[in-house]
Amino acid sequence: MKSKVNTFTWTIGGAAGDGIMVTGAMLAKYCTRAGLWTTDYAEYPSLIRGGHNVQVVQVDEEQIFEHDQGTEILVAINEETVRLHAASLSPGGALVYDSTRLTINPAMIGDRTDIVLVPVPLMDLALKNGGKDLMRNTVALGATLALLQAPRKLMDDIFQDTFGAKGQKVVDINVATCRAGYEHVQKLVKDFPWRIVPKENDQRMVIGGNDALSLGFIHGGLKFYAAYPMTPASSILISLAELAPTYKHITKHAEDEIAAVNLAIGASFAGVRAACGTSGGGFCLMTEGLGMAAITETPLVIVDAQRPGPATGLPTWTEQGDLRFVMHAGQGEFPRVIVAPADPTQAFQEAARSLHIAEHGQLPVIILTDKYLAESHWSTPMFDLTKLRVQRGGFVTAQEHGGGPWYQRYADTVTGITPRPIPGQSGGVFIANSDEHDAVGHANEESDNRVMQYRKRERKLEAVLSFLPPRLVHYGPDDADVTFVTWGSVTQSCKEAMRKLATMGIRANVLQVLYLLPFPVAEVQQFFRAAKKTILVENNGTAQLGGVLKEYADVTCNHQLLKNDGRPFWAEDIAAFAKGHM
Amino acid sequence: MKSKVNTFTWTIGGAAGDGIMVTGAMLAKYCTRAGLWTTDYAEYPSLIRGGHNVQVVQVDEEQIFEHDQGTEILVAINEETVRLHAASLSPGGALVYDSTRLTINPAMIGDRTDIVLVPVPLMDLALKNGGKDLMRNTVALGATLALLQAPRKLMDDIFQDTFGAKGQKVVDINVATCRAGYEHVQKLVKDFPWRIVPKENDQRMVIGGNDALSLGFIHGGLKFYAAYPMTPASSILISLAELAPTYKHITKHAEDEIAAVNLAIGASFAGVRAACGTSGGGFCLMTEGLGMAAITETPLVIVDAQRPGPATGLPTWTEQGDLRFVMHAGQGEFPRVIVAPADPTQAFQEAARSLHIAEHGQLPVIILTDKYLAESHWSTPMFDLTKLRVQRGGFVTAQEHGGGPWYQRYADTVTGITPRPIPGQSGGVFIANSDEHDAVGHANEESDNRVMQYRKRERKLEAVLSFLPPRLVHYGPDDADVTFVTWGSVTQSCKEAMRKLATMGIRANVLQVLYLLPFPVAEVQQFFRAAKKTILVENNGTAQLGGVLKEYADVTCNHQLLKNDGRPFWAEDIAAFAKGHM
Amino acid sequence: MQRPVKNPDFNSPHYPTWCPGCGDFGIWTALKNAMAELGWQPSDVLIVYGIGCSGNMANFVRTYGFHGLHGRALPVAIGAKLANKDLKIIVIGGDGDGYGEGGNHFLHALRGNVDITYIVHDNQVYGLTKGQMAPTTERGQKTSSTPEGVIDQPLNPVALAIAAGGSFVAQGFAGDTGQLTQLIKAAVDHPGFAHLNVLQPCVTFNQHNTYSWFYDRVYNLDGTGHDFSNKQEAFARALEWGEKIPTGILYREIRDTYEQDVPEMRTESLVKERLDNIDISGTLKQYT
Amino acid sequence: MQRPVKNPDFNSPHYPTWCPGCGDFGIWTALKNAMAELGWQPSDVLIVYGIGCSGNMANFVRTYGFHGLHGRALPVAIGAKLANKDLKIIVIGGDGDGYGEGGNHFLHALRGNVDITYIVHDNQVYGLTKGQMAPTTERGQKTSSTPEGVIDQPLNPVALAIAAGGSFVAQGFAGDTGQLTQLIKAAVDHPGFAHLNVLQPCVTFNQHNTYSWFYDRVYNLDGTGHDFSNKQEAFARALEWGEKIPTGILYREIRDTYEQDVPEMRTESLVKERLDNIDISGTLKQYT
Ligand SMILES: Cc1ncc(C[n+]2csc(CCOP(=O)(O)OP(=O)(O)O)c2C)c(N)n1
Ligand SMILES: Cc1ncc(C[n+]2csc(CCOP(=O)(O)OP(=O)(O)O)c2C)c(N)n1
Ligand code: SF4
Ligand code: SF4
Ligand SMILES: [Mg+2]
Ligand SMILES: [Mg+2]
Repeated sequence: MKSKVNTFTWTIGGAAGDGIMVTGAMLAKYCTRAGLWTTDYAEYPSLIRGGHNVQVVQVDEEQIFEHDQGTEILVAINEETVRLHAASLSPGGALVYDSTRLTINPAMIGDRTDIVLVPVPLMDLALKNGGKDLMRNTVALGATLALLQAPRKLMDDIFQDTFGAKGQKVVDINVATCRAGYEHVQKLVKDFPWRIVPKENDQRMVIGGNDALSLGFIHGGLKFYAAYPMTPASSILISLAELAPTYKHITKHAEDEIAAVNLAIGASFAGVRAACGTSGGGFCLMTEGLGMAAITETPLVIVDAQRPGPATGLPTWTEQGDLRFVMHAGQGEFPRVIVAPADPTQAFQEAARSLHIAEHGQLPVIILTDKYLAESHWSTPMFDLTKLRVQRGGFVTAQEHGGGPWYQRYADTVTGITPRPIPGQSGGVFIANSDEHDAVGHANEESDNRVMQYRKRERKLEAVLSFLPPRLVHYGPDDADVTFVTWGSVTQSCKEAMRKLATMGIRANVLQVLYLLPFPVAEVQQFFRAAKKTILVENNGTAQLGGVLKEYADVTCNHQLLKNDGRPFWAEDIAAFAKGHM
Repeated sequence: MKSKVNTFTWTIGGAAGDGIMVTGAMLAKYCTRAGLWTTDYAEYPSLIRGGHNVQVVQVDEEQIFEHDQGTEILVAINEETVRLHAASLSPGGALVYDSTRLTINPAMIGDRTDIVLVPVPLMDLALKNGGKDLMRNTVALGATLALLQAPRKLMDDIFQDTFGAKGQKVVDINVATCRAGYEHVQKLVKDFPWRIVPKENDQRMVIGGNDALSLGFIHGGLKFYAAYPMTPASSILISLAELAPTYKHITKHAEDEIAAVNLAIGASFAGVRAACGTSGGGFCLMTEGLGMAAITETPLVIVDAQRPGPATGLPTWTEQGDLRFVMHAGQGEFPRVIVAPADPTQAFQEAARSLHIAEHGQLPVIILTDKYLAESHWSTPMFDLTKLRVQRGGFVTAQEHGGGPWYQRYADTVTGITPRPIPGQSGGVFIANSDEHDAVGHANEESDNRVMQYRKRERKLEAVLSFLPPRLVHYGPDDADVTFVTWGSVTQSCKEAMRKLATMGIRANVLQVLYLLPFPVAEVQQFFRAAKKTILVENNGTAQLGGVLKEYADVTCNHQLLKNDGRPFWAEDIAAFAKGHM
Repeated sequence: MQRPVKNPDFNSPHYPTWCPGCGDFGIWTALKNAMAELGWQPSDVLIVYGIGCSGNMANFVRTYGFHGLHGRALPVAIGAKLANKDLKIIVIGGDGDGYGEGGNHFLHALRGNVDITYIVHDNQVYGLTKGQMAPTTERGQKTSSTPEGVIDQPLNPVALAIAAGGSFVAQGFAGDTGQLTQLIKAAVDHPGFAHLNVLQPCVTFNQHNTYSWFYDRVYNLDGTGHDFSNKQEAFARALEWGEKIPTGILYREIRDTYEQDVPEMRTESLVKERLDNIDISGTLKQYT
Repeated sequence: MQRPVKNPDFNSPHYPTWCPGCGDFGIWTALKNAMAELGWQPSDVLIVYGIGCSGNMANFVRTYGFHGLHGRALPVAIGAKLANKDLKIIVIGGDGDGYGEGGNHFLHALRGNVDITYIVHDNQVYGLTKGQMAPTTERGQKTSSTPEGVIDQPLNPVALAIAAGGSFVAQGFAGDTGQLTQLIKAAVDHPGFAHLNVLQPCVTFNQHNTYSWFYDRVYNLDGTGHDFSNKQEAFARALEWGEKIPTGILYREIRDTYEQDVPEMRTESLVKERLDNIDISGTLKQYT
């Protein structure tokens, strides 16, 4: 049984175009400023209008990783929300609905009598208080805070910080519409059992995977980002474009993904840190470029924000279906690094680090995320900006460069890494060649040269190890009875399941494979030797990590739990599965 | 020690543009008509002119699979050939060279005295007998036949059959230039130990992988082929284009590979058997289309003729670097069939079959070849045209179709395969949708529907098993002391190695994984249980099949022999490796 | 004999999910009207759709349909036409879809002249992905992917189509479904590749090129004495964008369709070919 | 001060492997001449090459080079220019490479107007892959991929470039290295994207568009009174192909380059930016 102070789930539903997403973000910010932890998640179809949108915000005093299936407050902007989600209300929970547009009858709520109906004329109050129709969401926010008996002042500060730049008028309208909802509900409901009691705490952010990743890129010295919009990667382009004037980098919305990857390679070749990003469909078009980055030894970072495939698939949903694809994408054989962050902090750190790895290792790095991580948000401790500061590397100085005529840019070296001049730098020149080439880059088809160059490239994977953090991340107690083995955003669900199991008295822990390539064979084997019972959890249908574990480390998990319907896991389901297999 | 009758290696070398390839083809045809077995192999750089080209023809009384390292006759059109290849001449072998252009000094041939120098004024004789300069190759052919004391008449017949359509004049010039070379050498060398003694035998062809594959497509009912030229796949497009008027299919040289795959999908959707082909770089651009064929359940065959990567790599050389790539190409998870023929007969059969599998299984089939198979030729028994004749399937008849308004083209079925109407057919309509969809093809994002459609697609892989031949092919004795485990064209090298080991008294056999997906797990495991010692042989650097064997079947070979310098294996090296590990 | 069809016969059970007021509604209406006026049955026609708000029309029209990849509708349609030349084929795409991601196919389809109709919803923005720059977005416009304003000069689809060898190039406006219906019919009737660029207000993400913006500018070429057989004149008209924007047929040229010039397509459709009597033994002989 | 450079200073140790008589030799010569006349040092310039006989030039010229993927030279070059606007960048490609595989990049580069020079070896055939149809191959030509003759209407690169918004569109001929040298210099001097289509005889695979075929047809626009600032006139000239084929500058328009309009590029090149003082704490605050 949940505590009723500072622990609840809040859900809002409406049509696409109703603008509900912003509301959840505001509530999450509120709770985070109130010293609590939040996570939120949104579902929406690949339509601009008409489809059903829903957003869930989970709040807790402890750090949480995933939202629950049930909800304590449901805000219904339209009737469909009531029909679809009323059943998920906890006993005693509240249904806040727009009484300007809706009348609730018992059938709509499955004849439930154990919930509180909270009619609020959302639209009326919005319009009356100077807002446009989308401001009904702000009324709902006020209503929510009133239910939770939470101080309004904290919200007003947020309005000030968020809209201050747009002028006092905008702030005032927000404050007024929020207050209208607040006061309306204060009169209506007095003793709602769930409450917010603000706490003192360290400053935290509410941030999503894509924004964290974008900021990681900037912190890591990104100067060039090329992309073609594709859900769920689009917002990286958009955030970076917005921040371009501040941090003086360039974003380029390219004509297609082929251009995007080649643009990034060109910029990187010219000497800046560069990346590109897309989802699986666009990644298909980048695979040839990936190989070119490898053979020309040009640093490159590619983000693949996964969504369910094949083809257009389920554009606005989540899946981990591309692991094997990105591991093997591109003709021929060449080294690459693959990292799959699980949460905003990792997204930030690994994005920053990816630029370092790519530049120093002169090879492609792929950051594998998914819609769940990309577009959900979590209360997150402030990023440590003293870490992962830019250190350039892999360049030849003007002195070392030599007068030419040629520079041996692809000469063999112990590490496989050969320093490169910036094109335009006075001295010997070289050719970056997508053909197999000799030391200065001229096409060369000799057997010995080919083998040398292949080995030089492969060898860099060892050198790169020194730039990597531990490739496995463990969460929870060492001596657990059950271990969840997973990767990417599913780690969040597993961590939440671990929390849930702890309350049932089951000791669980989580093993996240953070770096998929170079695969941490020895570390995995060591971990598996110690683990009592392992459960593989993946958001796909074919257990791709499972196959990799077998192929590389010769280990197999005792059980596996897969899901590939476009939805992230429910921590409850993972916990129940584990319990059922104890 | 080789027998000297009907067993020899012949090598010719010249610059790109010297037109040497045709000569080897003629010699192979000659020997095959003479009742012998041949195989030939060519090396040439990615240049139109100037680079060094070499072609080897191997001849034997028994069926052979690969050429040897040494040669008995070397025809040198230019000096570079002498410098590069004289060392490979067997003691007693002959160096035929163009005395119009070359003078041989001892240094050029490494001071060898154990070889016969055969100066022939190739160019002079060509011009004198009415030919242009490229006809010097025909003079060389005559010289070769004279050395081997082989009847000229058989060659004259070949000229007649090959050039008859171009007019008697062309035939006559060929006959005359060939005779000139013949008579010149007849006077010069009398007792060359290697000889051709024609035998009676079944009719055989000399055919390469690409031509065999193209003919398999035609036999299998191909009506549409789209491609963008890329070595070593280009000649499929060219052969099919040449044969279009005869067999009434269409070939389309598309603007790029993305167009090629989408054109093939469109044609297939419209109801004809369709394919496209490329090498790895172009395959990159087809990967998104691959997934679309899968989700729309449109039959599709793609040929990936591998060459060494990454990127442009070594365009005219050979490698097996794309196995894992084609296994996992495309975002998301979907079923596909992958077949890797080893020789022209398999290329023919599996090309024909691929169209059957794709059409009946309504899924994509990938044919994985490589430059060695695609562009080398082997004496090959006549294809059995009574087998693999077209049987259409997977369509709904006009009666079954129903009047509409909608046809449930994606309704779930036991096998996962749902019959489809040809668009334009009167009756209920449907949408082929790259979005996840419901039974009539409308976009559908529901969880249950997604899972149902995913499973329906995956289930087809089981249904498809009934269309497949045995997925493993064994060669040699059952109770061998050593087994080569391999795939694709390397099978040829392994078979040749097996022949060589037999002469050393070592019993070897070969296991070819013909179908890589669906992977024959049980068959592989059974085979490995019986095998004494296994050696994995792959033409790549990372043992990709080895990884697949481990992942899918949990088996590991005792040893592995890899090569990735762009050259095919030498059977001698494989045999020696095996011997060294006995 | 099948009964005559009307616009609603082409409706699917799903009512469009476009934003109220979206120009896509006008194109949807005109398309169905045109098909009805042409007397087509739903099963006579294949519509190939790209990915975008435009392509979402796949769910709202009842005919055979193929909802392909973003940017790749054209080659699917061309492949289908080459396989079955008797099939009526229309392609629906977006400006991002067709001129951005799919620009290369557009370029080459114009030269190829396969007999299909290509209707592009030119809303000068990426609708479905929520408002990024499209190839036709005007310079200086602020979009989510170009918050500091678009730098590239906009692509002029009709001028490009004329220069690239298009045999039928027309422009319609989603706000004039009457004219648009007639243009679709003319495009369909044209023997060869017909390109119809439709000016389509996106009420959600393009606040610049609105209905009223267009109403102030569009004029019908029909009646102006425009000679659409004159390439120079057509090009001059095509360049008009600003005060005046032409609609109607800009350029038309009757030349062989691709199908007419493929020897293998001269007789019946490939899809009707028998496959049970193939005999390659003649070709095999050449290898002996 | 560096010493003055001459054509041979741009030679690599590898002498070209093109077929004797190939038009690529003329372009190679003109390119080196132009760079020498411009006073460039080999290390001042980046040449980005596509894949083809044309792109093989990567092995024969001494400057910084990037030999990219088939069809993808342009985006690499544009990326490099945006990263380092001080770098002089020339792109060398083939007609298959640039107008076929890479057509979409060409289309959008013209609009974007990044300040680079694009030289296309237009030999109307695929040379390196041995003689298949190119987008510029004339109708009816028999090539290995079209043994029954090309059906598609050939692409007219210069007409297309003008229509797509190119700010500098010129045509040269590999048989006139003098003029070609001057055209390359003019293209390089043009502020913005300069497109130079070079008519290039392929002596091995194109027996139709030979040197003499061109000598009979090409004429220099310079001196004809052609007004290259007039788009209509330029378009009319661009369409000429047959009896007369124009060489010289067809169209030129001075407008902002892409670089000039990117606020982040107004000061120094990105590649010169310091990276050790990045501080995102201000942005982080907005998330609290
Ligand atoms: C390969 C690929 N890249 C990107 C996307 C994402 N995407 C879907 S629709 C769209 C753009 C839509 O714009 P437009 O084509 O103009 O159509 P509209 O929505 O405006 O009608 C994009 C970028 C995709 N589905 N596939
Ligand atoms: C993705 C990809 N597709 C195809 C090829 C094969 N290929 C190499 S060069 C070439 C065409 C060359 O023609 P063009 O660009 O006109 O150059 P040219 O040789 O005539 O100078 C092709 C198709 C490739 N390297 N990569
Ligand atoms: S976003 Fe624009 S194009 Fe898309 S449905 Fe809405 S108004 Fe129409
Ligand atoms: S094939 Fe043609 S383009 Fe290539 S080098 Fe020879 S002549 Fe030149
Ligand atoms: Mg659009
Ligand atoms: Mg060319």
